Amino acid sequence: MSGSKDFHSADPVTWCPGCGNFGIQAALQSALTELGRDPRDILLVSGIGQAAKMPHYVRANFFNGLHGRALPAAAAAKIANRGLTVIVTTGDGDCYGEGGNHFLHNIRRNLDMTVIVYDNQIYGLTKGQASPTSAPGLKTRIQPAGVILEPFRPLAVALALDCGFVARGYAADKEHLAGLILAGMRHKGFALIDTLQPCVSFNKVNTYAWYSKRIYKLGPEHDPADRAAAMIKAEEWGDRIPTGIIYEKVRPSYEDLSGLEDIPPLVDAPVGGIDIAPAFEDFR
Amino acid sequence: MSGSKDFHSADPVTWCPGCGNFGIQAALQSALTELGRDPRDILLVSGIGQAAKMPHYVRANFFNGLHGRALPAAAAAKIANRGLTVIVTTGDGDCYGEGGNHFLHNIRRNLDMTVIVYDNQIYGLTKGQASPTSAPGLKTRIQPAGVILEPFRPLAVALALDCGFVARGYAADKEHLAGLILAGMRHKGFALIDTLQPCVSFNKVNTYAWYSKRIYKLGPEHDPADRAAAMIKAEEWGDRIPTGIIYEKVRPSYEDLSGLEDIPPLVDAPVGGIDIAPAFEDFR
Amino acid sequence: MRKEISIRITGEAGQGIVSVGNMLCRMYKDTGRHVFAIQDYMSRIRGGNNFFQVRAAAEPVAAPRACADIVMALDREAVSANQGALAPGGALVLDAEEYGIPALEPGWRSVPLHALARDAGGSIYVNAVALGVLAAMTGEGLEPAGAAIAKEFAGKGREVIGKNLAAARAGFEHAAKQLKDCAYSLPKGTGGAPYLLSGNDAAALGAIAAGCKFYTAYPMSPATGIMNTVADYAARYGIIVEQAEDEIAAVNMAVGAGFAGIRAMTGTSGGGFALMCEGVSLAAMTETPLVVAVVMRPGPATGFPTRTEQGDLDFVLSAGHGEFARAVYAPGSPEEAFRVVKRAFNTAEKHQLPVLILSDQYLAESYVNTARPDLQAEAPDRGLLLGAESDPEAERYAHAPGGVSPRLIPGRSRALAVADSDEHGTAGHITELAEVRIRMTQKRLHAKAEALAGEVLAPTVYKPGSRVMLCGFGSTLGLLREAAGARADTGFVHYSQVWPFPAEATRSALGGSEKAATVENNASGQLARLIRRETGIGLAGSLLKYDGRPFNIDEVSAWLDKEGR
Amino acid sequence: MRKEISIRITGEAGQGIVSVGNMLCRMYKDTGRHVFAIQDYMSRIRGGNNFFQVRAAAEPVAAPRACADIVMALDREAVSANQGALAPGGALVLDAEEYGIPALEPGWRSVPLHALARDAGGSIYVNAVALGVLAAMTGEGLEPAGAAIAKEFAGKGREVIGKNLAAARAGFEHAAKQLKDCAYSLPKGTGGAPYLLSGNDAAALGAIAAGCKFYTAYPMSPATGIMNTVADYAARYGIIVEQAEDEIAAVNMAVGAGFAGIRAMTGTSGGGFALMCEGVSLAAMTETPLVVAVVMRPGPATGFPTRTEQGDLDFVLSAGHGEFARAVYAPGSPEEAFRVVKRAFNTAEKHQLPVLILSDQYLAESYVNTARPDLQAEAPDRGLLLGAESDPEAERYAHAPGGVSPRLIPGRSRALAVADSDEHGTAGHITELAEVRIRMTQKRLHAKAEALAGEVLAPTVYKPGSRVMLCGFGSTLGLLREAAGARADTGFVHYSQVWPFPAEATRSALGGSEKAATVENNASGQLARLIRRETGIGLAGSLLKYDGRPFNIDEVSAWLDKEGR
Ligand SMILES: Cc1ncc(C[n+]2csc(CCOP(=O)(O)OP(=O)(O)O)c2C)c(N)n1
Ligand SMILES: Cc1ncc(C[n+]2csc(CCOP(=O)(O)OP(=O)(O)O)c2C)c(N)n1
Ligand code: SF4
Ligand code: SF4
Ligand SMILES: [Mg+2]
Ligand SMILES: [Mg+2]
Repeated sequence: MSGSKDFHSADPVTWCPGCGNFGIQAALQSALTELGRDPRDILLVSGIGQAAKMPHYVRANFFNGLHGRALPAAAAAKIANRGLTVIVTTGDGDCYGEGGNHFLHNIRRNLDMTVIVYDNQIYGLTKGQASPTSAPGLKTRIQPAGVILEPFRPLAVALALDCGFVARGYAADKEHLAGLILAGMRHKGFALIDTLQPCVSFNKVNTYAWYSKRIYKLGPEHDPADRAAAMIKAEEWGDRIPTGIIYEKVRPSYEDLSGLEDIPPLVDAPVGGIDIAPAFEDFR
Repeated sequence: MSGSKDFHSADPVTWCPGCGNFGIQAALQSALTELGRDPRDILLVSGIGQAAKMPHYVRANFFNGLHGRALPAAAAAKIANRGLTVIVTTGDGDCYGEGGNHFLHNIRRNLDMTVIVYDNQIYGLTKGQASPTSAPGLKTRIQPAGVILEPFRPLAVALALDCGFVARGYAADKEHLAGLILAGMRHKGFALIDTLQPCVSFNKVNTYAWYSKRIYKLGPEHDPADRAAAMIKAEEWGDRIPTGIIYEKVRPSYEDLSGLEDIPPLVDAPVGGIDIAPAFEDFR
Repeated sequence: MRKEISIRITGEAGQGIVSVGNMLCRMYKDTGRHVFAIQDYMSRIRGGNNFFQVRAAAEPVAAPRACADIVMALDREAVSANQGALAPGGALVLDAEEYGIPALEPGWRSVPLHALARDAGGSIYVNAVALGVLAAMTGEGLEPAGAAIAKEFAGKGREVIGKNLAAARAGFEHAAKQLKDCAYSLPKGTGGAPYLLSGNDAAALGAIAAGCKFYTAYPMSPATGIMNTVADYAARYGIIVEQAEDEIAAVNMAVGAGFAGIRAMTGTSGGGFALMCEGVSLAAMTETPLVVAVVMRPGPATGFPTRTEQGDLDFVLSAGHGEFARAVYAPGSPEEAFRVVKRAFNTAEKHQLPVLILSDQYLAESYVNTARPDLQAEAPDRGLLLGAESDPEAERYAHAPGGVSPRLIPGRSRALAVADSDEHGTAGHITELAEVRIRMTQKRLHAKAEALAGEVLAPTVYKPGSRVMLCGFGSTLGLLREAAGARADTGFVHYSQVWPFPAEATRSALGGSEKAATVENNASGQLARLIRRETGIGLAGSLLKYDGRPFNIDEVSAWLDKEGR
Repeated sequence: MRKEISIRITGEAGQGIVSVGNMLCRMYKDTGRHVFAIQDYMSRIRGGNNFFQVRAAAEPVAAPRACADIVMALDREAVSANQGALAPGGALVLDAEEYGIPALEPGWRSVPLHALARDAGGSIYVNAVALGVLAAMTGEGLEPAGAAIAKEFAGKGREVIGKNLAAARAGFEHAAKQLKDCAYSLPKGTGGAPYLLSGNDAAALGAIAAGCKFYTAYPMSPATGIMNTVADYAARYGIIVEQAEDEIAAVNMAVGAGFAGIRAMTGTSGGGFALMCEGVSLAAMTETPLVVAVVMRPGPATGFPTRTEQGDLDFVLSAGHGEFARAVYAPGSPEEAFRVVKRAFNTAEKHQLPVLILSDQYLAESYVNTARPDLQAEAPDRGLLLGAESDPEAERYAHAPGGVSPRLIPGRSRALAVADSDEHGTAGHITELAEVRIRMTQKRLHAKAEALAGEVLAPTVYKPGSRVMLCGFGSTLGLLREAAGARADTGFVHYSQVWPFPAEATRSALGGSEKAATVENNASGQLARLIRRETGIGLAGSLLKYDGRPFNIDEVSAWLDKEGR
């Protein structure tokens, strides 16, 4: 089994029937199949939340860490072994709420990893509190009069930080999403794919029906190299919601700049036999 | 003394001679004088760093909290007593590094407070490590080959989050800076003033001389209501660096939306005599 | 007639298990019985297997039984997952046709729960059908069940109530005919404790009653319930409930609000509290009142998000860097939770320091019928505060008895209010001086600890010096009470405040006993170690449980039978 | 001739105090003497008053003296701030004209330090002038001073070295003439310990030697020094040093790197560690090796950023929610720090758990001349790892002796490498089962703790069972050694590993002693409490110091004179 290129996991899925996550799971599996690497060369990293359970359901190496802390763990794993294809599967709360600071600084760090944010605009696993991306007015038990904070704008913030790959996917369009994930994996650097994901249990606003009226795919008229156009598309929300690659630009990656690429993967460096004596001499 | 409108503090200043912070101190004091409120109605909040020592040097109420955590403390103090004029004096490390998540979410929260970020592009108090805004290539003891992360772009991120007041000041131009601070205090909502501040001890790149060649003031041709123009100005950096109000827009504040404004300040609500009996009845 | 009955309703997440559980509690409570109920659920929103187990009795009860006299299985998986929890002589009710279970084992009874629900309007009414069946099986009339339905769905409108009533009636009528031989009826009780409270509800009510005006937290099971209940009442009581971006924000907001002069609180579980440690230390250094509820769940890390443990006692006692005084409460029941939360605010303000309240999922999410507590108890005491008429030069950190300098409120005191996280002098400015450091440490640590020690809540001691003495803290109060109550030679000590530790009271309670042991929902016997450290008394042992589930009274009795001799 | 000399160089931040202090250390060390030096500085970059105090002796020394035989004051404030630290018969050197101090007190000597510096090229050379003066006053030649200058400024080019040499010569010549009567010379020693190491340097070298390939931290005094030194060698040894955006990122990065198969480390002080608690718990749950240096400074909160304390022992012992095994080391010298850090990596990998190293500003930033440690000691042992040829179905969390299942490395093991922060089964997938929980808790907590206990570093015990026994941990080793060495009736126990606690070794070391007391740089006697909890032994007392400064040998002797009878 291990060693086969099958990304099917035997672990029973615990999502609600109809959850948008099933679509993302399928898209991720098909993108991985398309990529063609062995599951042993793939590392899925997540925090905690419904989205963050994904690594259990797609067969590969995985690190299911703390709520909000997927990105630092993923970044370090990539530094340790630059040969791994690192994919982060995280939620809007995980990545933009608890993990917001790591979101900012890992865009700056620009390690080669693909970050899929399952953006259901809600805290699913904890039973329906507002998330950073919840629409103003959304009523929850904690916000009985409706959310009053402006929504977080992940795509615009990523663009503001000149993230090299900024995309939006939709969980119900698996094929398109699979294409985005594949493109993200092929992009050398931090690739953000904010993926709109209906939560059938708690988000009664942003439903499949709501999305299907609004979602459209960016066509060839959109030039992902055009940052100003990208900013407009990143902010388009309401009656029309674009999906696709909003912005792409090749920036030197951390691996390039840190010199990691000039040496064998750190994981292959010997641990024993290090000659520390010369360093001691500097302390004479 | 207390009760006078003098913002001069007797606490001895511990900054290096020539530090840009002296200019910010003077600007803040003059803006406060201009504002005309009693020091007892002013609350200065900071984290830890050189910038964050400011509350000791300007006479008012102050809360000098933890590194990176000025914003949450300030937000809650404002919620507790909306009558206070709340000013946060924080560093680029304090606010964009350790405190990055609070930066994002307090822009969203949009409480009426003025946030002055003393942006010296360095960690001053801890002796010169890179800060989030440090220029790529800057060499430090920890980054001997130079910084390799893309700089954080506070103004662009704030704009991406539709922050209602986004400005850039320069420590050496006290008068102009005082004007920005005053405008920030008068803006009802979260006002960000990223203030370029030479650190004479550790930042040998962004010096007074470096700035004086580049800094210019935005004139009347710049319309702070024009978001697209603002985005361009927010990203202008290099040969020419604009200062002034880059963007301003009145957004409903947290105080409005939460209903805080409809009730007396929470701090005046009686603590005793609360009739909890009716609530118990709901648990029958 | 039996003296008590335990009923377990079980099914998958989404089948309305909690709702029917609550109705069942009300049905018994409102007919004069005492009830105690626990929730056992998985960290998922649909599917899996959850249960709600109600114990009803003529006498007060405050701990679960190991097994249920009736197991009501709402789906197929519930049968296999819960058949082991059926008490001897009990009945397991299932829907054999629906679940495709042809052969019934002894004690199993099939009822067409789902067909009846569909007839009443749909599968979602299966829980109401179950309620009706249970009402019949336990010899209650349909009326109390109907009343419970009306109450449960009060906000949902007539139609919902009507359909649920119809479903319950269908279940009742079916069972009244087909399960006549099931006789699980309970004597009517005198009851008289009308409120059905969980620990989380009670903590929230305590906070509201204490005049808390700002509750801020980041969602985390099993602490979110406190925030939910405060939010329910926020508008009515003029409270701001603010969902923080993370736990660090929550604790720093709570401190900021405390500094600005209002009563503020945050709550979380172990993982979130781990992120708050620095903020706890901040409250100590700035001498700002802070109240934090730590509602424990099994760790490490994410652990079992929806289950219970008492594994964070050690952690909470020393959480936060540096040395400072703190108070740590550990209420033993919803009633104590209400009172202790009120007290926590007083302690935090009078002594100007962090106060931590240890709860756990078991206490937080179990329900017990509770008499109306004395609402006057723990009347608000804000400690020393300087107002608008005070000395304009008053120094915030002036040395004073008990380590407590009068607080200054920004915008409300005549003097300027200051706070500093660095070491500081009496005026709140940064210092580097050794002498100042020494005195300030003595203020924050020694003087305050001494003052706090004078106000420690005495442990509940039952039959001190008994041959066998059980020791526990927090959620196990009811369990200890029942276990010791049933044995002539057994007493207990229960701590609803674990810090400062009541060493003297412990010594005198345990003095003369032959076997003293702790009963702890953890794997390392943290309370036993604490007792040893603070009193020098080495206990004879510990009954530990660390499978994520609460103790039940039967396993404690069994252990006492074996070990308590 | 005196057996030893203590010299304090003091001035404001920015005057090059550390630089001259280092040169002074080298001057004595390279002439065969033993040296020990402490740094005392404020949390500011310019101004204020700092000092560097060197103790040089013919015999090994590893603790500071209370007073200095020579106080060299580089500015006016330094005089008033340090005059109290002048030993009887000592000399305080100042620049009377420059500082405007007309009247000299007895023992004060004026030298035109600043005029000489200006002559040599500018006021910045005042420290070099001071070095020359000191070389003359202590009867050293100018040559050793010159050699120290050449070494100190090796990277700065000829001109800098030349100007410093000129300044030193001017000071030397002036003093040789004007301070002839000052006779503070030391006998030549045999020395032989050529390396001048601080605790931070040693810890960094230990990490490099251990094969650490990733050091990540957020800057925080006094831990930053470790990162600085690792960064100095990063390119040479193929190490990535990554400045994290915050401490939470740092600890989660360290865990992520450990999971991915490399040796990784982070370091911080109490406040940063407070933010890492959840990450420590994560390492425990995922059974990922983690090494964290906790370099203590006085808290709570920001406290005294640049000063010292041993206040976080309790905190570190129980930091992180949930229950799990951990190892906590507390090296007593740079030499021990080097070795213990290497050992920490082995412990972390062999047992797959978090390992914490307690240091403090005193150890981290004091210098001692050190012999070359045995570089072969603590040879890397990575524990059980499954490689490319292993069982493709190997389960990451399979139950195994000592709680240690062989590790899997993503991309390098044949089986898939997994890690889960939830409770999980042997295959690493989320579970809700009670039985699984029990066994996994026993694995992470009981089995590992037992295995760790078998490998605890024995405490250093000197004269066990002496009438007076001193107990300490971490940075106080040298102090205990010297204090006990000077008294026939006094021994000591020093813990360089505080967890698992070596209870047996403690009992046998303290057995027979009349007075056992701890010596702790904190305000609450945390070690004494730990000893009581773990051994039942109630100590006679504690010598506590909590003013942010390290102990000096004289105050310990004085206390022993008084209390040790
Ligand atoms: C430190 C910490 N705080 C809080 C939690 C509780 N928690 C678990 S998942 C979650 C939010 C999940 O939201 P999101 O990331 O949007 O995931 P979703 O379930 O919606 O897919 C929270 C708050 C936790 N596990 N750890
Ligand atoms: C939790 C925590 N981490 C780290 C530190 C150490 N620290 C103090 S100030 C500072 C950075 C200061 O940088 P900045 O905010 O830019 O302020 P500046 O000194 O440059 O004005 C750091 C890392 C701390 N006090 N607390
Ligand atoms: S709660 Fe929402 S996000 Fe979670 S599994 Fe159910 S539908 Fe999906
Ligand atoms: S180190 Fe830099 S920022 Fe700090 S006081 Fe000195 S000049 Fe100012
Ligand atoms: Mg979500
Ligand atoms: Mg800075």
